[in-house]
Parts: sequence; structure tokens; C-alpha cells
Amino acid sequence: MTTIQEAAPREPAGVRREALYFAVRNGKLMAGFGIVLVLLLLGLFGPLLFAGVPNDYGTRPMSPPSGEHWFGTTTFGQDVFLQFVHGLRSTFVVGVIGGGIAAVIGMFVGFVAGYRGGIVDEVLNMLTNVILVIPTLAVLLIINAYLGIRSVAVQGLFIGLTQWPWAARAIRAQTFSLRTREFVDLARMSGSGTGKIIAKEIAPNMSSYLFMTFILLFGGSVLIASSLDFIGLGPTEGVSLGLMLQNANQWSALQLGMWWWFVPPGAAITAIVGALYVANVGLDEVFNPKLRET
Amino acid sequence: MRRYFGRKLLIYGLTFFVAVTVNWMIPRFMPGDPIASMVARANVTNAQAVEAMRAYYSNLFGLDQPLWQQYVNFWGALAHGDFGISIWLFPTPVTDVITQAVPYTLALIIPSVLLSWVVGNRFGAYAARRKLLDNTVLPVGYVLTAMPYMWLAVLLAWGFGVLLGWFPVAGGYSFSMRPNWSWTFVLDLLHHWALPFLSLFLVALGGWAIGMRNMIIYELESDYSSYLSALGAPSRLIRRYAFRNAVLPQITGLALQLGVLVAGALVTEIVFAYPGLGSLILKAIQNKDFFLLQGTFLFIVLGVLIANFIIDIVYVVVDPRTRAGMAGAQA
Amino acid sequence: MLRLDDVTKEFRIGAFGGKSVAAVRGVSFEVVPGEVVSLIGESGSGKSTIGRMILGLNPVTSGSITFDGLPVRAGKEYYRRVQGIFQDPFSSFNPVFKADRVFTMIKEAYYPSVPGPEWAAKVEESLRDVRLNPGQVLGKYPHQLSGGQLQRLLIARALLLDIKLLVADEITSMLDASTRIDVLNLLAELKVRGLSVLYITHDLSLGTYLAERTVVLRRGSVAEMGPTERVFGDPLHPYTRELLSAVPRLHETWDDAVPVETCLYHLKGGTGGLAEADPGHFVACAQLETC
Amino acid sequence: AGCTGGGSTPTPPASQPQSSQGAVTNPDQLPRNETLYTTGTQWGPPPNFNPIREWDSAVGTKGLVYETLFHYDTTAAKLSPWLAASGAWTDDTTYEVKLRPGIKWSDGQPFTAKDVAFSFELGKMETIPYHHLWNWLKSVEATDDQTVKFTFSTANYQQWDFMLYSRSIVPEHIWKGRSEKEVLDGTNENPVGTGSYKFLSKDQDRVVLQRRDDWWGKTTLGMEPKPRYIVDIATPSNEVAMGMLLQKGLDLSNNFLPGVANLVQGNFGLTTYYNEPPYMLSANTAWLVPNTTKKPMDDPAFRKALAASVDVKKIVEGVYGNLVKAASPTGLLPQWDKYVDQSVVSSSGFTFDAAKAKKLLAEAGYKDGDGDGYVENKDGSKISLSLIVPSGWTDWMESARSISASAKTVGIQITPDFPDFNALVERRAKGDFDLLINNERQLSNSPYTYYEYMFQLPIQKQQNTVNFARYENKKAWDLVEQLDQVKTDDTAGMQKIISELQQIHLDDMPIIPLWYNGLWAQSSTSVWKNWPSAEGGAPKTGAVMWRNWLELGGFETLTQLQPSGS
Amino acid sequence: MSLQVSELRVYYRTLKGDVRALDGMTFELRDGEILGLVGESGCGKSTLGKSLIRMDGRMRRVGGTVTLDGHELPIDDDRRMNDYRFREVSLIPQYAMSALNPTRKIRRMVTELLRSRGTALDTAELERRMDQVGLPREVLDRYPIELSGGMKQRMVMVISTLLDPSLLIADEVTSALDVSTQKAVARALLGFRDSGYVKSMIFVTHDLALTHHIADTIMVMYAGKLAEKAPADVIVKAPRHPYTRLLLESLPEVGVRYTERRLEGIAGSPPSLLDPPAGCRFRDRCPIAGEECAQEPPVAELAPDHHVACWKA
Ligand SMILES: Nc1ncnc2c1ncn2[C@@H]1O[C@H](COP(=O)(O)OP(=O)(O)OP(=O)(O)O)[C@@H](O)[C@H]1O
Ligand SMILES: Nc1ncnc2c1ncn2[C@@H]1O[C@H](COP(=O)(O)OP(=O)(O)OP(=O)(O)O)[C@@H](O)[C@H]1O
Ligand SMILES: [Mg+2]
Ligand SMILES: [Mg+2]
Ligand code: NI
Repeated sequence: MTTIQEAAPREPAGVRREALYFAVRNGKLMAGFGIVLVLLLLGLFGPLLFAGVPNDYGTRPMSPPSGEHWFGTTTFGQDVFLQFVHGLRSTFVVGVIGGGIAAVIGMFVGFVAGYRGGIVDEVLNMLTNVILVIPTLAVLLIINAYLGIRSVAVQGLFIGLTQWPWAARAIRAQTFSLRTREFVDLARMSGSGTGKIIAKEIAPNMSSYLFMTFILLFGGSVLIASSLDFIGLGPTEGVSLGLMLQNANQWSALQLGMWWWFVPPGAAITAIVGALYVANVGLDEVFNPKLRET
Repeated sequence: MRRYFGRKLLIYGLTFFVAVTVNWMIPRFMPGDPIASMVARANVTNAQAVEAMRAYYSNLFGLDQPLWQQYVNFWGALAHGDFGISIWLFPTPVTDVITQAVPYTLALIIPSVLLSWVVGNRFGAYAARRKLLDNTVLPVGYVLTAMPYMWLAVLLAWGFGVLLGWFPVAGGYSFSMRPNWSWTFVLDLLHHWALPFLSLFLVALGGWAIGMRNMIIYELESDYSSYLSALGAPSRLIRRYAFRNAVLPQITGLALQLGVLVAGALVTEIVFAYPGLGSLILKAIQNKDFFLLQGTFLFIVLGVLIANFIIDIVYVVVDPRTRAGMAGAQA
Repeated sequence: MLRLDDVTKEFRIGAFGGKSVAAVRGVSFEVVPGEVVSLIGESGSGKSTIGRMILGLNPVTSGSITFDGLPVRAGKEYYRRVQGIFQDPFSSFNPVFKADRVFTMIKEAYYPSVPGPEWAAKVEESLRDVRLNPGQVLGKYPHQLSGGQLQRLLIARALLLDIKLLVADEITSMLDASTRIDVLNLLAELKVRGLSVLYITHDLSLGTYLAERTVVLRRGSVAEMGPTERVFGDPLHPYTRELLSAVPRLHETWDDAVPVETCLYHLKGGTGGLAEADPGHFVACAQLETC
Repeated sequence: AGCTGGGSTPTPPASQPQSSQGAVTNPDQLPRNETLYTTGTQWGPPPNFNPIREWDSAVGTKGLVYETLFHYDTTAAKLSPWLAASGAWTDDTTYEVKLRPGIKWSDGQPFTAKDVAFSFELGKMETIPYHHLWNWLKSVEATDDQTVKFTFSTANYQQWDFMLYSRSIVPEHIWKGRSEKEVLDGTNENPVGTGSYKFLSKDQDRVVLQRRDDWWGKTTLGMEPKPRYIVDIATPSNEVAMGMLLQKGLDLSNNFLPGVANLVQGNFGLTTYYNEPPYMLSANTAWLVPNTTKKPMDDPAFRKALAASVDVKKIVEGVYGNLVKAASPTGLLPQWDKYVDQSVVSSSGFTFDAAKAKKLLAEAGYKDGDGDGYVENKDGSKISLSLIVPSGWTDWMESARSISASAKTVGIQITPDFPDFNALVERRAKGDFDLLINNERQLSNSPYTYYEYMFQLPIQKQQNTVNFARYENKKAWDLVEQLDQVKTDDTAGMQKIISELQQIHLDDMPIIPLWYNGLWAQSSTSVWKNWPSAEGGAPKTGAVMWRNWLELGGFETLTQLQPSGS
Repeated sequence: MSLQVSELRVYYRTLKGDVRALDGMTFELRDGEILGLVGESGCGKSTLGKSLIRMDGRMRRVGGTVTLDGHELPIDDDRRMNDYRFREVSLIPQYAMSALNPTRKIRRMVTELLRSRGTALDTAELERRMDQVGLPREVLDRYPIELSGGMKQRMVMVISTLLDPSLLIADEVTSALDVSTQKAVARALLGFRDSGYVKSMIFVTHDLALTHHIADTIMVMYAGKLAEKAPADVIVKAPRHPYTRLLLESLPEVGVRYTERRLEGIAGSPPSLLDPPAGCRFRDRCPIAGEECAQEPPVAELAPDHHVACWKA
């Protein structure tokens, strides 16, 4: 996983037009978002375009990709492509929910700790450390095992609840350097309270940074979700790319030569997460002139 | 300095306390009764016998005591290094189960974490600002980091294990062997270790390489780099300096990523049927063996804490800024 | 109007607050209405810290700061009467928003009921006061404006409120020689209109240009203070002399400060705190070996 | 050599010639051609070697290291003497066992009748799994070194036979002083048994057993298990076992390997008992268990309609790829075919028939009043049942989905639900469920065990192992108890009672048989051949290392193996 | 004749077009001479400094030459320029505070830097120079973070001049310092020249008064062009260019009080260098501009060593 650099905050506004200019010319950004967009659209509209219930048994089990079944079928004759498009959807849902919740918590903790400093910072820091040190997957394993995960959304929720610490740290560091900026003092002298200052002065200055944090959290959530699905702690309802992987693995798809069952979901996860990471680096270059290739 | 470490220790202590408490709590407040399934497994038909066994085991595991008492006992036992008895692997003490498994997990995690970190950093530093490498080899890095651990692991197991037959797909050493200190055995160990290691290594490698690349670019654009080049210093020197500075955030990154890496190791172990904590945890969950679960979990927390502590020390040693007490935002 | 009584400020520093530095120690002085007081001292002597404490942005560690007899309480009411301008005009504006947002914020907080057009007129008037052409500066992003323009926007902003005291912290250090003088002239005009200014600087020439009284700070405490012409005309403290001699002057070459043989503080009978050399002219112990 | 079987292991060939002589072998490196690799029984580190802990002791503890008085021959359906030379009822309540002479414990001490009596008397301890034996056993007594006399207060012949081949005999001279805790919970390191193997080593993922060449059976029984070493591997999951099987690092997998049919058909050197569906022998019956204390499952008519609604064929084909066989309406395993009363089945049996199911529902008064496609209770309230199977049991999860789908076609609303195994156990015990799938009763010496499972009374607050349906039928239970007291060689007597029980079962349908789970056994012929098979002269025993199955033919299979190389 | 810059044009490539930061600069610098370079922010002072030692990626030489001690400097060839850097041309950057690698002790850094340039560190010489600027020797065994701003500034000075370069460019080395440190640093620079560590020096600042104290010659730049260049006293006492004059008039001096003498700034702001107006670039702000100012004024030598670019001068 890429770590976000704890670089000095940048001044995005003036550069906004320029940023757009570089954005459309940044190969990494465009390629990354392009791939994600294609998969997203497939996930969004695929289930509508291709009728059928993804888990329904078909008549031709274990058949390789063909005109009828684009990605072949599973041991049970389920259409892999149909599962794939539904799975994409859940993957995006997990990413958005997990990444979103983690981003919200991370932002809250990071902003408050960084802005208030002092004892508040210490306490929040401690909390962050605790969550950070406890192996996330282990906790998720336990939570999942005992509470059970029914839906993709609940899974996303739990992932979100455990994934925020590094984001909080990064945001805290950024806030730390922003809060000494004089416009923050000026806002205080204009009668703004803490919340307002964070929301109106500090956050907008980090918008690109926050967005990138979200991207990384999104990717992280997708990966964690796939791991959980894979070891059988995924949602019990619906389809997801991780569940497809798990099923393919459990029913020995590769050993039985059914690569078409195992490869697409993993490749799609890799593509989504990888493309996001690439886009993230692209974004970094767009917002930070120093990183641009000269 | 003393104060700094005192503070750190306090934080670690508290973290440990909270982690242990959470760890103790979770299983106890969850539905499902471990004794029930234990008795169920014993396949005893007779109602009386079942009751007798239940009572006996509840008493044995101390589950018939009030909660607070259980909690106190738990800490008391911990102090003696006693993690209780495994339910699933009854009557093996959890400590025994873990000590058997831990060498494997460590043998997997430590080299893959360290090597991927070292190699990834070197590699990323090397690729930074070198157009050709940057545009050809680094994308591979992105693909690697973005891979779900187990997907890569399964592909490796299938490709190199089943298809090509180069590597075994299960076990920590040949099932035909007994541990001994011969070269044959050591080679055999390595042979089994190779694929799980590789899958962990590759995924982590990509991440570090990318992180380092970005970091180095920042450093190459920094003032001290410009100064050096204005004085005509060769780019070798400049890169060396940049590397040293860029490595610092990567050290922090290591601390942040440790949890994820451990998780990756667990999944990989499961895929490769590699002995170690991974399969233990999975089975402990499946069998509701919460003493074992607590033990492994605690062990990981302890491991991560210690690793973090080491990283903290290393950080202070290599970054003079922390020593000068200026890096308030780090930590 | 503004009174500082034995104000001390300590900062905890180090990764975990292991050490503490006293940035300001036992500083007392007063600013009366319509007066410009300049606060002079080398870098790190605690000037900004005093300014920030007066503005309620940092709490004091001990001692008291009162404004019109009341202790400083950061809040809407206080800021209606006391405002500050900081050293760096570029970082005083949130780069994400247009520069005139500083006015909007004032309106939202203090004049929510004033109708739009009326407010716009008020802003324009205030801009003209600082000799800015409203058309030129409104609706622009900070980076599209020069440092001088930004600095004057900030002054205009402070003027929208009917303030009594302005804390101007090194407001000219970033500016060009020519812009700088414009800003100084503006402050001087405001003073004439009855505004008090605490003018913080390390450039003595700028300090003397405006101020009636000067406070020379050294390592957090007052070295010398008094009417400007006295402090510069007859510097009593060796530090003040050193500072004076270090200022590059156009038509003179550098000479070294005239060494002080005797500690004027003790000569003037100082026993504790500052000694009053002449009426209103105070000096601290020079800490010469003889003392 | 080596674990992979491929040519690329780093194992030097030096060890090979050494091993082929079979005399001295380096125990650090087992010769491939004398070692049997098995998996599918143990899923984690071997926890103990305690034969009293039949359910979780290391593989081979009972059967290879410790032995029982008898084995049970599933094909001939009779006990075969093992440690016992013979056993007979001397009167209605006295059973006398004659032991084989000359048997020694692995520590060299002679094996005597005292050891047998001691082993059974251990059951007097409350927490020992066979404690209830002492409810009807009055005393056990070693009358001389070779004779043991059992005196019963009630002679439960059926159960007694089960005891005879299930209880490990432990050496009195070692176990005598052990406390109850030690007997039940001791790990019993360094087990001393009479069996043909001893434990050589263990690790987190394996136990290694070494053959005892001085085993008594070699001469007395004329039997010898062929593998000099048995390595039982704890694989964490099925697909790993399949990978190892394909790599030829494994000889016998007792895992459920979905899709193995393809491999058997293809040229992978894998065999199963049958080379066509169902490929495996049957090991137990999977039942659909309705909670008969809840509405509408308390209505036999509803249960029968439900039974007719389940398309087991679809599960067998779709989920299992024909690796299992649909169960007969009685649910009795094929091995018990002779106890099935065909007349009862033909008159009262059921088959999958959606139309009939609908009809039954309609006749019993379950109608879809509100037009949502699902029938309601007679009082008009909605029927919405949940079917629980443990989360992670993928084949069952798929099956549950399938059941839900076919129930839907007849108008019964069933939602599959996958709680955690533990939670399921608890709900099952408390009766807090609508429907569940269960297969916990294995093949045994008598259908008695199945009927006990079906009808046992009284219903407790917690039903831990039997009668999860909480079905109360006094008459049925009386019949079961009667059956217990029929001598096991009285086939006709048994058939008569069983026929009545079958009638009750099919009329009332307390639990619904679904399919027969296989005696999963996939073997590789690369090193060992002559695996059990339906064909020709091949052995007909089961090729399993599962606990309690070595006595049911698993051990005999080992003696029939032949090295492929020779 | 140490440095000769003729008709130097250096542009920045930007999205919106070329920024003409240096637009035909011509001047000379003699051996032993200190040239003070003053001008408003953004007039191209740093650009000139950078052009002489290391152009960054966005800079482009459009025309002109730079000759140092008779050799033409390959200023736009980064590789060849390396031979001259440090040995012939050296730099004290504007960012001296952050110019030292934070994770190396200073001694080590200096050693490594010198070794990389093929020279061994002469510790005695280094310490002598440190003494000269008043740096204690233990500074060498500290990390940069442990030094104050002024110390860092002086350390960089010592390092930059270790190889006795012919030309030293000191870019705003004192602007971030307070007056007393500023004085010490400025004096140290003078000392370096006098000790012969550097032959000549370009001292970039926007503080006219400070320049006056150390420079022999002062060059005033306006919007990428030379406005006036003359010996320091001449500039201060008898400036000819209207811009210079206005600049001088806006300088407050110690003792000058608002109430006594009101100073005035220069109205208006410098033109954008993206698309600079034709003719005299100061025309818009110039109180005495006339018709002829629509033409670009040539640089004329009005008196010996007194160059002015103004029609009215
Ligand atoms: N937030 C803070 N935390 C710790 N130390 C601080 C903080 N702010 C200021 N200081 C310390 O307090 C002292 C005085 O700082 P202050 O900013 O008031 O000086 P100054 O006179 O304004 O200097 P300058 O002329 O450089 O602005 C310095 O030593 C500084 O390091
Ligand atoms: N990297 C760059 N890209 C584009 N334009 C630049 C760049 N650097 C400087 N400029 C422009 O070139 C002109 C000259 O800049 P330069 O830095 O030389 O000014 P300066 O005289 O040193 O100013 P200061 O006193 O603020 O340091 C300015 O108009 C500036 O905007
Ligand atoms: Mg300050
Ligand atoms: Mg500059
Ligand atoms: Ni004194």
C-alpha cells in the first residue's frame, strides 16, 4: 500500500485551473481513473443490462468462456460474468462504505487532534495507536466470526471502523502544519469557532489530500474485504469479487482447470486497486508541481 | 530522551492494556457457548453425561465464575505467561500451541517484511526520476501492491506448485522429514518457505517501491539537494542523501503497515497450509476456541507492539531531528 | 487602555513537552488610546508571542493582560475592539478562497443583519481608506494580488470593525521598500483618527518612523522602554545600542556600538524590575560583570 | 522421495537405496515407497493421544495404537474378533469375552483380561463418554487372564455390540493411578497400546506413525498393515488437499473434494471406490430436521409436504456433482438395505414431487390467501421459515439455497441462514430454530443408532446430540428401546420392529432424509495400489482414517495395500 | 576582468508563455569587486544568480553569453557546467537555512561533498575559516537542526567558499536575519573577499542600505533589465535613474519620524514579465516619463562605471 507523503500542504485554489490542465494531461491519472470508471460503469449498469440472478445454477456447469457464457461457468453452472458484474458492484460498495467511514473517522480524529493539540491530541493519539497496533484483520476476524456479516454494507462498516488510524495520523500531521497558518488565526479573530475553522478553513486547504486519502482507504477496504471474503468471513448474502475468489478456491477451481472462475475476480480487484493507486500518484503530481516530470 | 521513552512506554503499556481487555471481552460477550460445541463434538448421547461434562468443563475453564473474577483471573494467569488451555486442541495449553506455530510465522513475516522493505526502498529510490524505469518497472509495483495477498498466493501455488511442480504446496517441511540439523532439512525448509515468502514479499515490495519513489522525488526537489547540485556534487551523492532522508518516513510507514502485513501473512499461511498462526487463528475462530484466539491475538499485539517500539527506537537513532526534540508532529 | 502586567509565557517544547522555554518573562507596559507603541527586538525575543497573547490566541502563563480594565477573553466581543494583522500577508489568506472572503466573514460574524448593498458600500469605503481600488482587489484570489494589496486588505478588514487597538506584527517585513512605506503611512493616518497600534518589528528604522513610545525586548523581557526619541536618542541599555549600531544606514558606515562602562540600571538606582532613568524612560539591568 | 513427488525436490537420492532394503531407515527421512500419506481427519495440530477422547485424539490413537475387542465388518454386517478371540452371551444378561492369548502391550507387558475390565470400569467416572453404559451394566469381571465377564441389569444388545468395537482397551498398569481429570483430559504422551503402530513424531501439521514389527496380529491374524510409516497431515482446507493429491505428495485424502469426479475420470492417477457416481461409499445420512415444536412443523402433513418439495436430485447433481447419493425415504444407509421394509416404503414413502407437495399442502389447509406465492398457516398467519446451516460449510450452504428454491416452487417460504457454527449448536440444543440440516449419526453396527437419533425421549431442555426435532412419540421410543433388546443376530426380530418404526417415520416424518454423505476417500495410485473399489477382487472395506472408522474396515484396508513400484 | 555578462536573456517556460526574467543583461565584474544587486521583488535578481551557476529545469537561455576569467561558461549545459561549479562559481543560496542535509553531521557532509569533487578536506583550513566567521568548532559535529539560523547561514558560507571560487553569488543571505546577525554575516562576507577566499562576489538583496555597506558597485534591476549600475556611493548619493531615486526616497531611516518627514512609496506595481510592455519598463510608474520612453532606452555609460538605462538620465 502506498503511504501518503506527509508533505507540506499546498495551495490548491489558485492552482485549480492549472491543476485541471495538468490533470487531463497526466497519463497516470487518466489511465487510473479510466480503468476504474470502466469497471465502475460495468458494476453499475452490468447488473441491469445482463438479466439473470448471479447465483442461479445453469445447465452447463464447468464450461470455459464462450459466446454464451463470456467468462465461463462455475461448478454449479453459474455464469461467472454475471457474478462478476454483480461482484464489481459490491466491491465498489465496500470500497465506498469502508473507505468513506474510515475517511470520516480519520478526518474527525485527525482534524481534532491536529487542531486542538495538547491533551486532546494525546488522548486521540493514544486511541489511534491502540487501533493501529491491534492487528486489524485479527479484530475483523473476531468481529465477523461472532457477529456475523450479513451484507456487503455491514462488512464495509466494520472495515471502515478499523481502517482509519493511518489516515487520522496523516491528516493530523497536515492539520498540525496548517493550524499555524495565519489565516486560521484570522478566522478566529473573525469569530469562527473550532468546528467552523476546521470545516471552512483547514479542510478546503487539504481537499486534494483528503481525496487521495480516501482513494487509498477505498483501495485498502477493497483488499481487506476480499481477504475476509476469502477466509470465509464475508457477507453471507449476495455476490462479491472476494466471495467469488473464495468459492473458486474452495471448489478447487484452479486444480480442476477452471481458471476462468478464479482469475477474473482477482484481476478485477487488482485492476481497481492498482488503478486507484496509479491515479493517486497522478493526482499527487497534478497538485504538487515538484513531482511533475520536467 | 528518557522522558520520550517513558512516554512511549506509557502509551505502549496502555495500548497493551486496552488491547488485552478488548481481547478478553469480545469472546465473552458474543453469542454461542464454546463448551456446548465442545461437548457436542464429544458425541456423547446420554443426557446426564452431557450435563456432567458441561459442568466439568465450565469449571475447568473458569466460565462458571462471575465476569469480573474471570477478568482478574485472566490477568493473573497472563502474568504467569499462562494463556489458558485451548478448547479446540484440548488439553494443550495455548502457550504450547503458539510456541509451536510462532517460529514459522516469524520466519515468514520477518524476512518478508524486512527484505521487501529494503529491496522495495532501494528499488523505488533507483527508479525515481529515471524516466525509463519509472514508466516501465514501477507499474509492475502498482499491480503487485494492488493484488489481494491470497490471490497472488493461490496463483503462485497453482503455477509453481501444481503446474510446474517446482515447489510444494503445503507444509512447513517435507512430510517425509523429521526436523534435524542437516543441510537436507534446511534446504527442505527453505523449499517450503519459498512460495509463501514470495507472495508476501512481492505484494509488500511494490508498496514500498512506490512509496519510496514518491518520497525520493520530494527529496530530490528539496533545498539541500539543490544546494548540493549547485555545488556540482555528483547525483550519486545527492541520491544517497535523498535516500537517507526519504527512508525516515518509510520507517514510520513500516510501523503503520505492520498490522496489514501480519494480516497478509495469516492469509498466506492459510493458502499454503503453512504451519503458523494463520491457520491456527482461522481454526480457532471456526471452533470457537477463544482461549487460543486470545492467545494468538495477544501474541500478535505483543509482537506488533514490540516491533513498533523497535521502530521507534530506530527512528530516534537515525533521525537527528527527533533527538533534538523538534519533530513534534512525528512520534 | 491595554495593560500588560508582569506577563510571562512558557512554551513546552520537545517531542513530548519535555522542556519548556520562557518566551516572555515579566513584561509590563501599557498602550493608551491613539498611541503607537513599537515593540522591537531580535528574532525570537518574544514579540509575536506578546502580540498573540494580546489577541487571545495564546493563553498567558502568568501575569495579566487587561483591555479597558477587563482581562482578555478571546471571543466575538473582544475582537470587535481589538484586531491583529500578521507578518505574512500571503499566509493570512486562505488560498482556497477569494481574498474578499475576509470581509464576508466579518459580516457573518458581526453584521449579519446589514443588507448586502449597504455592506458592499461599507467595504468599498473601507478599501478606499486604505487606498485600494475596490475594482482591482475584490473578487480575486490571494495569489492574484500583491503583498501590499493583501496587507492593506487586512487593514481594511480590521477597519470594518470599529476597533480600538490594532496589533500589527511585522506587517511590513515581506514588503518591498516602496510598498512598505505606503503601509506605514496608512497606519500613521489611522493613528491620527484615534486608533492605538502595537507595532511589532525588528527593524528599528520602521519602529521609529511611527511610534510615540518604543519597547525594546530582549530574550523575552524588556530591556528598555520609553518615548521613541529618548530610546533612540539616548539609548541606555547596551543591547539597544547594539541594535542601533547594527542597523544599516544609507549614509553612514557601520560602527560598533559604544561600549557601556557602567550599568545604567544600577546607576539610576534600580533595585527590582525596571529602573526609571528619565521620566517614562525605563531600563533594565545590563548584566555587566560589575553588577 | 520428498514431499512433492515431483523430480525437483532437494532431497538427495542418497536416501533411496537405503530405504529399499527396508531394514534400517533414517527416521528423519521417510522412504516414500514405504510411507502412506493421509489427510482429511485432523484439521489442526494433534492435540492428544488419549483414546478416551475418541473425538479429538491424534489420528490413529484408536485403531492403530490402541485397539478394541472387536472390529465391525460393514460388508458382512457382523463383529469380527480382534483383541477378543470370541464373545458370546452366556445367558440373557451375561456376556463373556475370551481374549486372544499372547498379546503384549508395546512396553512388553502382557495384555490380560484385567486390562479389559479396567478399561470398561473407567466408564464409572462421570465424565467419561461411555459413562451411561453403567446405567445398564452391572459389573465387569476378569474371571481369568483370558476371560472377561460382563453382567447387565438390562441387556441392550444393540448398544452393546457398538460398545464392543468402539471402546479402546487401555493398559491397567499404566492407567491405574490416573485421576478422572487425567483420564478425560490427559494428553497421554507416549501412549502404550496393543496396536500395530506407534507414534514416531508429531508437529503442528502432522503426526507420524511407525509400524510395530512385533505386533501380535502379524502372526495371530496373519495381517500386516503395509505402510511402514503413516504420515497423517492436517491440511487446513480441502483445496490444499487436492493440490497435494495432484502433486502426488498424498496417498489418501479423506476430504470432501468437490469436482474430484473430473479427476477420477481424467488421467490423474486418482481412484475412488466407484469409478462412477456416487464414487464413494456412504458414511452417513444428511437430514433436514424440522423443529416439531413450532408451527407449522408440528403438523405431520406439513412435514410430508415439505419432504416432497425438496429436489434432492438437484442438490446431488448441482451441488455435489454426483459425489453423493440421494437418500432412501427411510434414510437408512445402503449398508442397512436389508432392514428397509419395501412394502412400507412403497405405500408410505415419498419422492420429490412438487405437484404432490402442493396437493398435500392444500389438503392440509395451507393456502396462499394473500397471493404472495407462499402459503400461510391455517390461521392465516404467514409462514416464513429459516433453514440454518453453519456458516462456511459451503456445500451445505449451497444445498440450503437449493432447498429454499425448490420449496419456493411449492409455495413454502424458506430462507437460508448461515449462523456461526457455535451459535448454531446452541440454537439447535435449545430448539431455537425452524429447520436445519444435520448428519451427525454415522454408519454403525445397527440401525438402532439411527432410530435412537430420531426418537429418543425424554426431550431435555437441551437436546445436544439426538432428536433435534424434539419429536415426541412415546410409542416410537418404546419400539426403539425394544429394538435395543433384540439380539443382534436376530435379524428377523430386528426387521419387525424396524418396519414398525419405519411406518411411524414415514407417516409422521419427524426428520426428512436428504442424501447420503460419502465416505470421502480419494486415493492416489502412484505409490500404493489395491485401494478398495467396487471392482473385481479389490478390497471392499472403506479407505478412511477417520476416527472410529479404522475399526469399521479402515485398518483392514491398510493391510490390503500394495506398493505400486513392485 | 573576472566576469562578463553580455546580452543575457533567460526565460522561464510556463504554461502561459515565457516569463522574461532576464531580458538582455549586460555588465561586468572585476576581480575583487563586490557587486550589490538590488531591485524590487520579482525583478530577476535570483534568476541572474541561478543563471550563473545552475539553471533549473524551467529556465532557458535565449541568448547572450557569460564569460568568467576568459572562459565562456556553458550555463545551459548542466553536465559541463559541473566542472565550474564550486571551483569557479559558487553560491550561498537564499534558502541557506534549509540547504544542509538534516540527517548528516556537518563534518561528514562537508567531507563527503569535497570527496565527491575530488578534494580532501583540509580541516585546519576549514576551522580557520570558521573562526573567521565566529563559528565554534563543535558545530562540525552537530546536525544542522541543532544550529541557529545565523549559524547555518555562516556555515553555508564557509562551505560554499571552501574551494576558493572565483565568483560567489550570495542570494538574499541576510533577509531572514535580524539586524545584529545580519551585520555579522555581512561582515563575514567582506572578510572572505579580503582574505581572498573569493575573488569577486554578487550580493543579491533588496535592501539598498545594507548593500551600500558592503558593495563596491551597486546594480539596480527593474523588471528583468538593468536600470542603473554605478559605484556604491554614486548610487546612493547621485542616482540618475528615476527608479533608483524613488527607491532611495522611500527608505525610512532610524530617527526619521512620520510627523517630521513623510516618506512616499512608488505608486503602481512592476509590469508582468510574461508579456512586458515595449519601451521603458518603468514608464508607467515614472513621474518624468515622456514620449521617448516608448522606445527602449539603451544602457548608457554616463560617467566612468556609471551605466544608466534611461532617456531622461
Ligand atoms: N508555539 C510555540 N511553541 C514553542 N515555542 C514557541 C512557540 N511560539 C514561539 N515559541 C518560542 O518562543 C520564542 C519567542 O518567539 P516569538 O515568535 O514571539 O519571537 P519573535 O520575537 O516574534 O521573533 P521573530 O522576529 O522571528 O518573529 C522563540 O524562542 C520561539 O522559539
Ligand atoms: N520557476 C519559475 N517559473 C516561472 N516563473 C518564475 C520562476 N521563478 C521565477 N519566476 C519569475 O521570474 C521573475 C524573476 O524572478 P526572481 O526569482 O529572479 O526574482 P527576484 O528578483 O529574485 O525576487 P525576490 O526578491 O522575490 O527573490 C519573477 O517575475 C518570477 O515570477
Ligand atoms: Mg515574530
Ligand atoms: Mg530572489
Ligand atoms: Ni546592573
